[in-house]
Amino acid sequence: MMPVLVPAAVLLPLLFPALALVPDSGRIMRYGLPLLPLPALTVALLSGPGWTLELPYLLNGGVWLLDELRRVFLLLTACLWTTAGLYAAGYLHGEHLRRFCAFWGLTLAGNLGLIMAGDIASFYSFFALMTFAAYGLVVHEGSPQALRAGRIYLVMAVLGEMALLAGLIFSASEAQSGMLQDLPPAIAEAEHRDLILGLLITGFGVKAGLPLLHFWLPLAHPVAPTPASAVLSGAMIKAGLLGWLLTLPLAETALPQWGTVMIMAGALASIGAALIGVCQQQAKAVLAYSSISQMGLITIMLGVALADPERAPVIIPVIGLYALHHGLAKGSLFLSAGLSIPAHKQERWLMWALITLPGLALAGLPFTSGAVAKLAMKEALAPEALELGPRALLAPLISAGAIATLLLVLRYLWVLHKHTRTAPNHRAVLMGWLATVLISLLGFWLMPWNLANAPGFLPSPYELWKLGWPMLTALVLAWMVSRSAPGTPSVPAGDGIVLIERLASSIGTGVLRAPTRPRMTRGQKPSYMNLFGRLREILEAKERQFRQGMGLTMLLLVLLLSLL
Amino acid sequence: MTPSLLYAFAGAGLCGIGMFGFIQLRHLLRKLLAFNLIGSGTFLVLVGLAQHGQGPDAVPQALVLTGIVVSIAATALAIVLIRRYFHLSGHTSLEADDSDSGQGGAE
Amino acid sequence: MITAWLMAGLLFTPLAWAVLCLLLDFSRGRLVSCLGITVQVLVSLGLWVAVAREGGFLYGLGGWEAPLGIELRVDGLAVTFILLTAIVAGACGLHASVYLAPDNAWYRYFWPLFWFLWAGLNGVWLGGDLFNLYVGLELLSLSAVGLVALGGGINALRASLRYLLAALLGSMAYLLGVALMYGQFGTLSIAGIASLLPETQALVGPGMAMALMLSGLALKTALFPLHGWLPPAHGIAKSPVSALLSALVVKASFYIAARLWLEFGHELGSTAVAQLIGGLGGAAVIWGSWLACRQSQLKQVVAYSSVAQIGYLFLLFPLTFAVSDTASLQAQQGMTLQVVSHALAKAAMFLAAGNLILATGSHQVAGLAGVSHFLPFSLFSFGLAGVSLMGMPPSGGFAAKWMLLQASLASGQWWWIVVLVAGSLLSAAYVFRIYQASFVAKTGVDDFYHPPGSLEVIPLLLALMSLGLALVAEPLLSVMALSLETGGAP
Amino acid sequence: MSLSALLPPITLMTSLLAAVLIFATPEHRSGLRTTINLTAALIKLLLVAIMVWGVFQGVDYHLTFTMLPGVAFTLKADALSVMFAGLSAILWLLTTVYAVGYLEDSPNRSRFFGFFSLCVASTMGIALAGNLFTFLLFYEMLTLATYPLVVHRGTVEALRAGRTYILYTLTGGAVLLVAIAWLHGLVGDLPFRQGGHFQQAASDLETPLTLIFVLLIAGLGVKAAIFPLHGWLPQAMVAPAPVSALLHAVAVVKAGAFGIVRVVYDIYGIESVAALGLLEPLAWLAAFTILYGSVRALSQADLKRRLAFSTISQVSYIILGISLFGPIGTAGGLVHLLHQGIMKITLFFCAGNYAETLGIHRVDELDGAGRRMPGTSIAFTIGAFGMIGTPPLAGFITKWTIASGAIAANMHWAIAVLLLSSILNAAYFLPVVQRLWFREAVNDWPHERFWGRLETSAWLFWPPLITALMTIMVGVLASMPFSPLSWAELIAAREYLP
Repeated sequence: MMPVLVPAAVLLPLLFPALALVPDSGRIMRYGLPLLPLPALTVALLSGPGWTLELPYLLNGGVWLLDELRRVFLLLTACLWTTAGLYAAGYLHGEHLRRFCAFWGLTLAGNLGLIMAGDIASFYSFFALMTFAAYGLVVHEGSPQALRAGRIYLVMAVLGEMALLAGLIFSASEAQSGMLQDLPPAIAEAEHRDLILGLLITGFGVKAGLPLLHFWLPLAHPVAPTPASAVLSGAMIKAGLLGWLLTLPLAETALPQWGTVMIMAGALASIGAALIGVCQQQAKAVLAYSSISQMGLITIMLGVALADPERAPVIIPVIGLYALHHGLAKGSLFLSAGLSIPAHKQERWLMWALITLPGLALAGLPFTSGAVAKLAMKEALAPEALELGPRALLAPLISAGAIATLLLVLRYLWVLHKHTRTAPNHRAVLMGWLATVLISLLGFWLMPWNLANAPGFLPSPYELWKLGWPMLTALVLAWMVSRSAPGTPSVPAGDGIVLIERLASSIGTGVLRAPTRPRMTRGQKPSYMNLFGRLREILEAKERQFRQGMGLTMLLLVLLLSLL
Repeated sequence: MTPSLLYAFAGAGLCGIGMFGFIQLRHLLRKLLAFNLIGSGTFLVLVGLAQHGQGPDAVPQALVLTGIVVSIAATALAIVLIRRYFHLSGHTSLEADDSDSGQGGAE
Repeated sequence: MITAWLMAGLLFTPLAWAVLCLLLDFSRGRLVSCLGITVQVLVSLGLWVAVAREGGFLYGLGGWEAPLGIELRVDGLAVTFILLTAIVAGACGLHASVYLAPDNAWYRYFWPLFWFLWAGLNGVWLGGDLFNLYVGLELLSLSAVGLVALGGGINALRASLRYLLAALLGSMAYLLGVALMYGQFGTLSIAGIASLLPETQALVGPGMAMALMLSGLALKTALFPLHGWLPPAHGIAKSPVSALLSALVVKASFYIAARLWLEFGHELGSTAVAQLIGGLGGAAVIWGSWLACRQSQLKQVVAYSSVAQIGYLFLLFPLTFAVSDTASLQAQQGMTLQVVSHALAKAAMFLAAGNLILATGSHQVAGLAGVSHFLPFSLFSFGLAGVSLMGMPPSGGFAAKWMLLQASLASGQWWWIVVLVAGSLLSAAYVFRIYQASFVAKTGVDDFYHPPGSLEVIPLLLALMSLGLALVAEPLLSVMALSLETGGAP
Repeated sequence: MSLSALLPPITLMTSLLAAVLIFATPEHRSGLRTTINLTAALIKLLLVAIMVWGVFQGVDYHLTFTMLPGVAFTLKADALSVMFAGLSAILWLLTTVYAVGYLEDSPNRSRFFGFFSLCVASTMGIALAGNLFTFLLFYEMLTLATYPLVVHRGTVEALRAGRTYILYTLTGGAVLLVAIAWLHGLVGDLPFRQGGHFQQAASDLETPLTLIFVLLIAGLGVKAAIFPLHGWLPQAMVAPAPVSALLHAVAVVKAGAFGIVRVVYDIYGIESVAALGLLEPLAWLAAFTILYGSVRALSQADLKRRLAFSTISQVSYIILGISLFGPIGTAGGLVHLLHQGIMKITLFFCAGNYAETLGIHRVDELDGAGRRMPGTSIAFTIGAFGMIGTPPLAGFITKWTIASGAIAANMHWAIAVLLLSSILNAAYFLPVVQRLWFREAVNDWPHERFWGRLETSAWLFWPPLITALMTIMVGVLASMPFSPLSWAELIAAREYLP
């Protein structure tokens, strides 16, 4: 079954866009959306990890496979895309429907494919497919903001792709192999190790929202249609993370400098993003910053794994778990951003509760996926197990991150609350959202996030406190802020890029206004032209002389010849 | 200085005079006459230089005879052309040369 | 034995037909001449095949031997040129028979002059002694002048008079040289003189003679700067006549000059002379091409192109003087190829140009606008011929240029490469100028006169021959080479 | 003379004969003309396919005869030639189909298709040439056959472009002629031979060989549009779209690049070029051209001009690839010969479709054209992404291979060039794609025409889609036997055999 199902998992969404060529296929496509990831979901659920599928003709020789880590990611991706697809089926309206569906299919194919790819070429192919196709989702609305966001997304994506390509080429050459699994050991030994690492971290970092590479995130997420934002933030960000996990030499050699850099970057992301995020006016922008912040936490873990190869095998599954948790929760939150609040009071309360729960899960509410993830993280990063410089800083960082998380969630709820409309929801929208929330809250526990000594569903009391105090702090902080400063300062979404844009435009106008070269006016020929004309006249006069003075010339020639 | 060499030098002199005339004169008939002068000079050179002391050589005689025939033919052709040219244009010389920029011949 | 018959046919036919045609008017002469052309072509072909199979021979005319009789040198090169003449002249004759209007009274003289010209050409190719060459040359020149003047107006007469004067001056210079040669050596046979030269001490007389002969021939060949007579004459003559003149007549005098140089050059020439003549040739290439670019009349372009192409021929002089045998051989092969290919190409070009002029009713290059749409055939022939002139492969012009390049390289005289390259680029410039004019889109309908098919086919065939020459160059050269090897025998 | 010796000339004759027949076809018999065209194209494709198979099996297709003293005319099919021949056979077929549709109802079609066939015949000749002399023969023939196509429209700009074209190419041809003649004079007739001829070049030949190499590259570089010899290419854009497509994808530009490949590998031999110290300068030159073309393309408002500058940049990838010492770089350069052709022809087909169907010539008029012409726009998008080097399309395979070659050759700067150029490619292609799909059409199209059910004429509709599909397939199935990459690796392996 596998040789059929696995290609089908990628090919079905990949060929879905072909439907768009058929006129009046919009309706079919719309309801096809949630069906697209089903083969992949089946693969993720039913097939045990460990299979490989060889496709020797593909690119430089393709190998697709599934291992534990990939399975988690595949599951997350397939689930989220399914529910988001359901949501989208109800959310979309007629304009450019087919176009949206086409890009949806392409992006999905890329996202699924890159997870299962075992060779570099397929991995990079699917990665690029996802990157570029996602542009279609980002700018779907066609508003000026969307186009601007799309432009920035595209520029950064292209730069990221290039860095990635360079890194992959270098490391592939070092490894003398086209397989992803051969890369980490090769990089660890490579002559240009630091260059390769820099390129790979940057390349995937664009997708994963590393600080200074994150600019596109808060711009693109709010403008994209809500289901697209959900998959962007829930699933596609994780592709960058997966890339790191697959290529960086995590368990090979100790890279304390790189580890420190990553930890710093993660810290900056988790706290800085929160600070900027609470100053956002748009619900989805807040969520986008929240994603950056969460990815920052993951980056810290990654940094630790980079620095400490002994600990890496423990940390990597935790990262997988955290990604799964965050993807589902963030997906639910994003989807909730597009909901209308029903007028009925009980329904309204229920809805708000369901909106809030995944948010609280993010912050580590006990009995949710968040609690498991946070605890697992804390355990993995326990300072006593680590051997690296800034280990003492880790615990406070994580706590600060947790506070930041909840603050962002609260800010999101606040902004959402101010902007909600009262209207009935489309049934598919409601179902899609509900399904996500349910998977996030309940389905999570059934998922195969195999973790050695995983924290249980029921945290122990001291763990409760560990989880609880940052949340309480955050609540207090939020309350104080809302009392003392009713108007929050506003930071434009995309922070740094706005400055860059201004700078660029001022330079641009400067260049454009630079005095243009004076042009030669017509008729006024430069002097060398006159010279040429004069020469021509002389030559033509000479030609006439040749005609007249044949005899004399002849005589001269005779003389010359006889003299010589 | 044998007599034959004298002939040859005289021939060379005639050639020189003819050449001068051919270059210097404008009137077509005069040019033609100058040409005939060169021709005569050449024949003199031919006959004069060829006497190698072993008695008369028949070859130059034959050559000169042929040469005279050729030059008569050429002169005749030239006269026909000059006459017709004069009839058509009224000029006796080739001064008014505008053939490269003027009308092409009637095809 | 059959060769004797062939020779008789070859020499007798043109003269007989010339006399016969004198008695007839143009239309009847046309019929008779078509027959004559057929005979002549067949005879030439037969002779070529015979020589190609059995090698060259000497032929005493009427059984008389040298020195009083006329002895003809029938070698590979000569028969090749005879065949070339037969093809080109035959084509021009056939073209003229359709092209010229029978109602012009002057045209009755066309056929006699045509045949005399042909006879003269054959005489020059076969002539083995200096004086016979002179006679052939004169016959050629005078009939050529007559053809230029035929039925033309003032301009044609002026051009032909200028041509005549130049030709006469050239002939006289040549004859004077012959006289000096005879005075020194007592023989007129080229081979005889060549065998006597190495023993001769006093080289002043022969040197002077050589200078005179070369100058005279250069004038007749229209070597720069003695080319002034050529463009008006070739430009104004009827197209078939221009074709004959450019393709064959100028080659005759060059052929003599080349033979003189190859036989006597080692003793009488010097590096300075060789380089001077080569330099003039090079200047002709540049000058002629440049002026061709500047002409506004179609046929003047072609005529100036002849000046340029003739310049290539004179590169033979420096490239065969004091160089290795390989280089010399390559130069000679290049030269012969250039003669053949230029003859074919230029004939095709003039004939095609005539068709174009007939079609557009205009002599101007600019008048060609829109021709490429309605009259592609003649234009195509013109273009193919142009390809050969530019020296683009696989034309004969290319083969010639290749050999000359090789010769220049082998002899270390790299500066001729510059001339060759610049010349071909300039020739491309004028050829493409004409294409370009014809490609100008012209709104409107087909108001062109469409010449009869026979007029269009003839230049096309010639152009194709010129184009494909390089493909058969090797066998052709091997036949031609028969001459250069056996030339020393008296 | 066996059949294997006759196959190359027969292949050549197919299009030559077609040219003659088409010239002779009356203007109004368009059905007959199309039949001749397509039949010839199909026959040729078949013959080339046979040769590809034969070469794979090791059959020696070789025909030679002496043309001039010491100079042979040689036709030969080796792995490299059938690669190029295959490209031109396939793309000729498609371009013919396209041109039939494109030139519907326009004047001078006999002339056009005649020269078109002649052009392809020359390309075939270039592919199958067995020595430099034969190569030169067809190289020049190509110049001549292309000129009428460039000036086909007969407008002032077309004529000017034709003049520039001829000026550049003839000068290049002359330089090439001198170089080849010199080489001939120096060492005699050199057939193309894998591994080259000068591995143990005598030291006294070093200077002339270096000079000749420079001349050869200069002569070939004109057609390959290497900076600063590229000036004709953007101007030649005035030609009808099928001509531009053919010019850029197969015929002219590729002929130059192919020639450089031949010179570097089969005349000099890569080792001796490296030993002469010429490989690195060549790579620098190519690198500069790559960047230069891309930068210039950025500011072009005319779609076809933008594509033209992109060609300048892309063709130098080939040069860059072959000047990276080592089989990987070689394979990269060679495979780009094919890939670039397929991708670029797609783009030009599409540009032609926009012009013909909607009257669009400028990039800023393309807003929203994706909705009106989805098929064409999909093809364009695929082509553009291929050019950028997005996996898994054709361009990615090239870039990956060339970059790996650069690492193998220890020329890391080449990777920077590749990446920078990819970024630039993205910068000038992505806005176009963005306009196609994500902008609303502002007003009516400049000059719209309708064809029933399809978005444009069927003749115009399918060729770009097919080439776009090929762009995908050659990338996705790069490791399949007989794929361009496998074939290029086969050639590269043979070139580096001791």
